[in-house]
Formats: sequence, structure tokens, C-alpha cells
Amino acid sequence: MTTHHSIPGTVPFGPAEAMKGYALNRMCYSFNADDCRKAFLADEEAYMARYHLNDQQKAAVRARNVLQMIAVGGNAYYLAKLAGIFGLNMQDIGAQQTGKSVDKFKAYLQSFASKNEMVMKGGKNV
Amino acid sequence: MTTHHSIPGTVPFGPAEAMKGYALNRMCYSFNADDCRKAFLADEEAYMARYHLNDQQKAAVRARNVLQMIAVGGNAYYLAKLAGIFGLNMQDIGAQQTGKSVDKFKAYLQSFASKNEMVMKGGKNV
Amino acid sequence: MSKILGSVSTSHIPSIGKAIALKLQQDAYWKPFFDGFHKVHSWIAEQKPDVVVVVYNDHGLNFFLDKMPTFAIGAADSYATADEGWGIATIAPVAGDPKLSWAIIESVVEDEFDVVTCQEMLIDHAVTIPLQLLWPDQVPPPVKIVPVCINTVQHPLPTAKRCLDFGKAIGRAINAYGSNQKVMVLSTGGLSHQLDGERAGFINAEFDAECLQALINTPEDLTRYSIHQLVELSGTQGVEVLNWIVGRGILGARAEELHRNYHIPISNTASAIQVLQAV
Amino acid sequence: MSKILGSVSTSHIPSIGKAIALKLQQDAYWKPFFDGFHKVHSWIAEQKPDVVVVVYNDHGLNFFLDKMPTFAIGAADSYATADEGWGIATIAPVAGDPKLSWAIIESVVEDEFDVVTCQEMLIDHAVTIPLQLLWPDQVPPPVKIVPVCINTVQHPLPTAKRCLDFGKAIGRAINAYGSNQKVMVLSTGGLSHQLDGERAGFINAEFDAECLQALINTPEDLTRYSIHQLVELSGTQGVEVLNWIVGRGILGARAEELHRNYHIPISNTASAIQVLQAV
Ligand SMILES: [Fe+3]
Ligand SMILES: [Fe+3]
Repeated sequence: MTTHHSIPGTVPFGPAEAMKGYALNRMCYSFNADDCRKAFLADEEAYMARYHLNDQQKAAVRARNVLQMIAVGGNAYYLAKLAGIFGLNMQDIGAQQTGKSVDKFKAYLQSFASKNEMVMKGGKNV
Repeated sequence: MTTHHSIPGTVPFGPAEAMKGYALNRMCYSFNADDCRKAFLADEEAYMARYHLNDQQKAAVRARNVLQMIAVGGNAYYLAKLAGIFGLNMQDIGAQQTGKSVDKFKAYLQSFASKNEMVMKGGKNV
Repeated sequence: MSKILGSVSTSHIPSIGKAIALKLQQDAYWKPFFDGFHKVHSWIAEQKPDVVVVVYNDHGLNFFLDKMPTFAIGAADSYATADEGWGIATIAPVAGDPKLSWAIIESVVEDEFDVVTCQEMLIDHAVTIPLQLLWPDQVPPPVKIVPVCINTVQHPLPTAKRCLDFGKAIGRAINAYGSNQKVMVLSTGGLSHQLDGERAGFINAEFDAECLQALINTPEDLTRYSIHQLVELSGTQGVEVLNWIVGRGILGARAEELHRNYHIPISNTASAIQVLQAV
Repeated sequence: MSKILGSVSTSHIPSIGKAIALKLQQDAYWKPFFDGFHKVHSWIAEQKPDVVVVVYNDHGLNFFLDKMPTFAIGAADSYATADEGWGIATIAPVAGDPKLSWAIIESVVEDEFDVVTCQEMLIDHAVTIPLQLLWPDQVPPPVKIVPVCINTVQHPLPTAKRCLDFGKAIGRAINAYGSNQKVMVLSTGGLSHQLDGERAGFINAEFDAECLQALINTPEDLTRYSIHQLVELSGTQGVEVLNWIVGRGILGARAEELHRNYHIPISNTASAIQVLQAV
């Protein structure tokens, strides 16, 4: 596997994650179908077993903990479907992962707005 | 679509065939599954309708006519699965398409055996 | 001969779909974003494209990790949407242009691009939201589409150079295609954002500014970045800028920037719009 | 460093599978074909490969025209077989080598090959029959595999030059891979045959001889042929020789031919076996 310097707080979804997370991501991919979402909600444990999640993956899902899900190979694009089932939006997820309140996380995003004008002007003052 | 000089008796499976033959090939692809083969055998017309074959495709299948199937977009790799249902092997199909008896078709193939030695010797007398 | 008019590039953030469904265009949060489309609408009204080549990435609707393409091109009569699992509205199927699709596929394969050919293809919010933004009153839009899907999901991703070259190859195919159709490019995704990890919420306006400038007439400048550097500079999902790079390649050597909008934040993303006219 | 030993190339005609199941190896029709494997068996016994990169084409089991890849590489722990619809026996799953698969995938994508990555992949007779021919007494075989699937089904096909270059890129990836594994190449398909159309039964021994000679040390000579010319010269399914060209590319610049067998007809096909040792 290619190795790079690490980027703090960032796990690019590469071969190691793809192998490790396959079962979890496959379960999340199934949530495109409404009956699969319902089956998961009706019996979460049975559904995770059917998709062969390992113990760490099951624990991460039970804990609704996104960082744990990433640590066990979850991919953001597929995890979004699971987050949707739990009623979490992208700010909820961002807040959870960064240890901020949702309001603090939104304020953090808002703080970048001060740069809008610079970019509109062609980044001349970069 | 790219055009080339035509090769007599030969239709490379390209874009025109892929578009035209999609429904027929999709039906043939389903025959990987035993229950689909059984469903086809139980009610051929209903099965063809379910896969949206057009009238020419249905007629070619009803006639068990391989050249017709190719003319309506059938691809050899998928049609092989349909031929299997009809109990036709590659020599039966070859005979049908070339208008020979099966024995004549086999003899035709056998006639090339005279060249084996030339190829084994490195094609020196090519 | 078919003619490439230019390109519209835009973010495809899912929450935009909800804002459209709830008619929040005049809401204070949304107005700076939606107002960015007025000039896009007048440019489209003036240019009247017949076909739109949509360069995007799939978000786990049509492709899964069992068979993950680097580059995929749709070749269907019609492209349906479907449930993505988290409440994004589906829209009526969008018409395809399979003959143009196949002309592009034949040309780029001859040019040594190893594409996946999709005669059935579900399109997700990365196609439907931009189409709704460009033609807000017409669903389905009054154009045919050719979807071009880029892997931004599972590394290894295609390099920025490969993406630019892929776009150039598509551009050559369109220019050689013998129709009178007017072709528009629609590139979707980005700009900087990161949804996952402790760095979630990462945004990099300086790098976005650099990308927007380079995309006008010096897209080669972006090819010096490795994928790892692009992740570092634009975020794990900010690499969707690869879609913009492919789209820029299609336009050809020279372009003029007619319009730009940049607005932070929409959801967790630095939203951006850019209209480039081919010259 | 891993080492590329050489390659075995063989036809993968479905009826071979039936002959194996019915134990017809000594039958007059089959003996000239099966006898061609004695030297293959002794070469393998002497070389003891750990991993086999199998270059083949799918026959409508794992891929359909909805999503048709040009090049696909398996990256699974294990590859199952399945019902192909016309009586070919399935065999026990074959072990994969996902780490080598991913090393190849990362390297060839960096080298601008746009592969499909398959973490689940059904293998068909084009993989299982050659494995049974090479290890007749061991099912599953005592090796791990990396399946590499080439589109020979739906035109446009990758050009012969692109196939040779793809093989070379895979070879570079294997040579750079830091393991002590001994890697063998297994290319399957061909040689000349045509199943469909009024030209069904077409065979071209002269062209097959040219291919077998060129594959030893001048595979570039084959890249002057367009796909259309390859169809004309080797038949609609004879284009499976593209798999052999990819496999030859993997070996590197120089090879020595240790063994050849050529026998017409097996079913409708000019069957061939070639063993090349990397030098
Ligand atoms: Fe996205
Ligand atoms: Fe074959």
C-alpha cells in the first residue's frame, strides 16, 4: 500500500480502509432501499449480522459514533445513508466528530465566510 | 459510429448492436439463474414480454434462429446461454448459421487440422 | 459539426435539494447561493444548448465497491433517479443522447482511456441538483445528457493530470462528432469540504481561489498536485474538484470566465459556481 | 522483491470443462490437447509459483452491458464461481491475494490506466478451466490468484497497443511489490475462432502462427493491427488474443518459449498452449 505523510484528522479512503470496511459499507449501501432501512430499524442486530459486520463495526454502529465507524473502515459516502437513518445531518455529524456543539460547529463554518470576497476578487490577495 | 469495411458473415458487436440488442441480451444474461431458465421454459412468451423484447427479437427466439438473433442485436456470449436452454452446442449453432449439416460443419473444422504441424514448427512456411 | 459552447461548474450539495423542495431561495441563508444562478440562467437562455455532458461523481447509488470504475460514461436513452437513502427527492427521468455517448466512448477508448460503458445508469443528486439549479422551472430539463462519472470515492483516484487529459479526449470526440448539436459541459461537486474525521468542517478558500483562477486558462497548473495533496488542500470530499478538471479539459485550450460565485458555507461546503465560455 | 517467473497461455474453451468432468483426457479427440499440458505441469512443479495473475475475459457472468468495464482487476480474498447457464461445472472458490491486487491497482492507476476495482468478483470458465488444466489434481489450486479481466465482448475494445501497455504496467507493479512471492501469469482465450455469423467456424492457422511467434519477443508487432483487423484475422471471439497480449506485457522485455501446443479443432476453436519463461 502506498504510504504518505498523514493529514491530521483525515483518513483518505484507500485500499486498507476498503478491505477493512467492506461489510460495513455494503450494509450502508443497502440503505438505498426503503425496505432495508425499515428492516435495520426493526432489528438492528439481526441486520448487522446478516451483513457480517465484525464486532468493532457493530459496536461503532450501536454507539452512533462516526469516528469509530471511520476507524473500522466506513466510507463517508456510504455512512451518510446510515446517518440519515439516525436523523443526523452533516452539521450534527461534523459537531460529533469535532467534539463541538452543533452551534459551535456551525459558527466555525460561518467563520470562513470572511474569505468570500477574496475568492470573488480572484484570490488576488492570496 | 465508427465505420469499417465489412467482414463477410461477421458482425462485430459494437454500439449499434449494443443499443439494438439490449433487451434480448439482458434476457439472456438472466439465464445464469436456474429459476430464470425454468421460468422461460414454462412460459416463453411471458418471459420475453417481461424483458421487453421487441417483435423481431421475439420472432428470432421463437424460430431458434441464431442468425436472426444476431441481426436483432444478440451478442454471442449472451446468446450461448439461450442456446444452452435449447440444447444446442457450438457445432449445432455453427451448422445452423452456415447452412451445413452438423457432420459437414465438423468436417469443415477438422479440415484445418492439416495446418497444425505448420504452426507447431513456428509458422516457418507461412 | 457539433459545437462546445462552454461550461457551468457548480457544487452539488444535497441540502440544496431540500432548499429547492422547500422553496427557500429567498431565505437569508440561501439567497447568496441561489442568486449566483441568475447570470447562469441568462447565459443558458442565450446559448440554448441541446446536450449537456455532466461530469460528476456517484455517491453510492449506481456504483458500489464491488465494481468501482475509475471513469464511467452513460450510454442510455434515459437516466432515472432513485432513492439515495436519506431523503433527497427523486425527479422524472432525464433524456440521454446514446449516439453522442457512443461517439465519445469510441473515441476515448481509441485514445487509450479505459472507460466503463453504462447502458443503464441511475443518476444521483450530483446530476439532478445541478440540473434543477440550471433549469429551475423545467423538470426534466429541455436538454439531453451524457453522464460522465469520475471516481472520487475510493482511492486510488485518477490523477489530476489524467482527469484533465480525459476531458481533453472527450472534447476531441465532441468536436469530431458530426451533428449540429450545441454541447454544454456541466461539472459538479466541490469546492473545498470535508465531511469525515476530526478535520470535518475543513474549508480552504485560498486553495479554492487558486483552483478557480487556474481553471480559466491554466488548468495544467493543478496537475502538479498529487491526489494526496488535493485531499490535504481541499478536504476528503473537496477532491470532487477532479470533476471540474475533467470538465475544463473538455472545453479546449482557451476559455473566458463569464461568471463566478463563491459562498461559504452551504452545509459544510465552500459552494462555488463558475461559467466559462469556450473561445 | 516479488519475481515474475513466466507465463502459461491457453485456450479456455467451455467443452474442455466437460471433457475434464467426463475424464476424456485419453479419448482420441481430446488426447492431443490434454497431452500438451505434460510439459506445463513439469514447468509449474519446478517453478512453484505462489500467485497467479490470470488475464481473461468474462463471458456474461460477472459483467453485463449495463456496466461494461474495459479493464477490471479483482481485489477479493476469495473468488467464487457460479452457474453460467449452460452446464459448466462450478468449482470451489479460489483464494485471492488482495494485497497484491491493491498494489497492482495503485500502481496502474498512477500509471494512467483507468481500471475497475472489484472487491467481489465471480470468475467464469475462462479462469476455472485453465486452473483445472494446470493443476488437474488440486481443486482449488495451491496458489492465490489476481484476476485481470479484459473487455473482448462489446466494442470498442481496448487496442492491442493499449493491452500490451496495460500488461507492462502490471509487470512494473509486480516488480516493485515488496514480497518474496513467485508470480506466474496465466493468459486465457483464443486462438482464432468465430462462433457467430455466416463465417462461424472461421479459423486462421497462419495468423495464429504469426501471433505465437510474435508473442515470444516481438509482441509490439501485433500492435499494428486495429481491433477490426484482429476480428478479420482471428474471428469475432479470436480477439480474445488480447488477453494473451496483456499477459505478454506483464513478462517484461525478454522471454524464452519453453513449450507450444497447437491443435485444431477443439470445439470450434484453434486451441493453443504456450509457455514463456521470463529472462
Ligand atoms: Fe459530492
Ligand atoms: Fe472465450
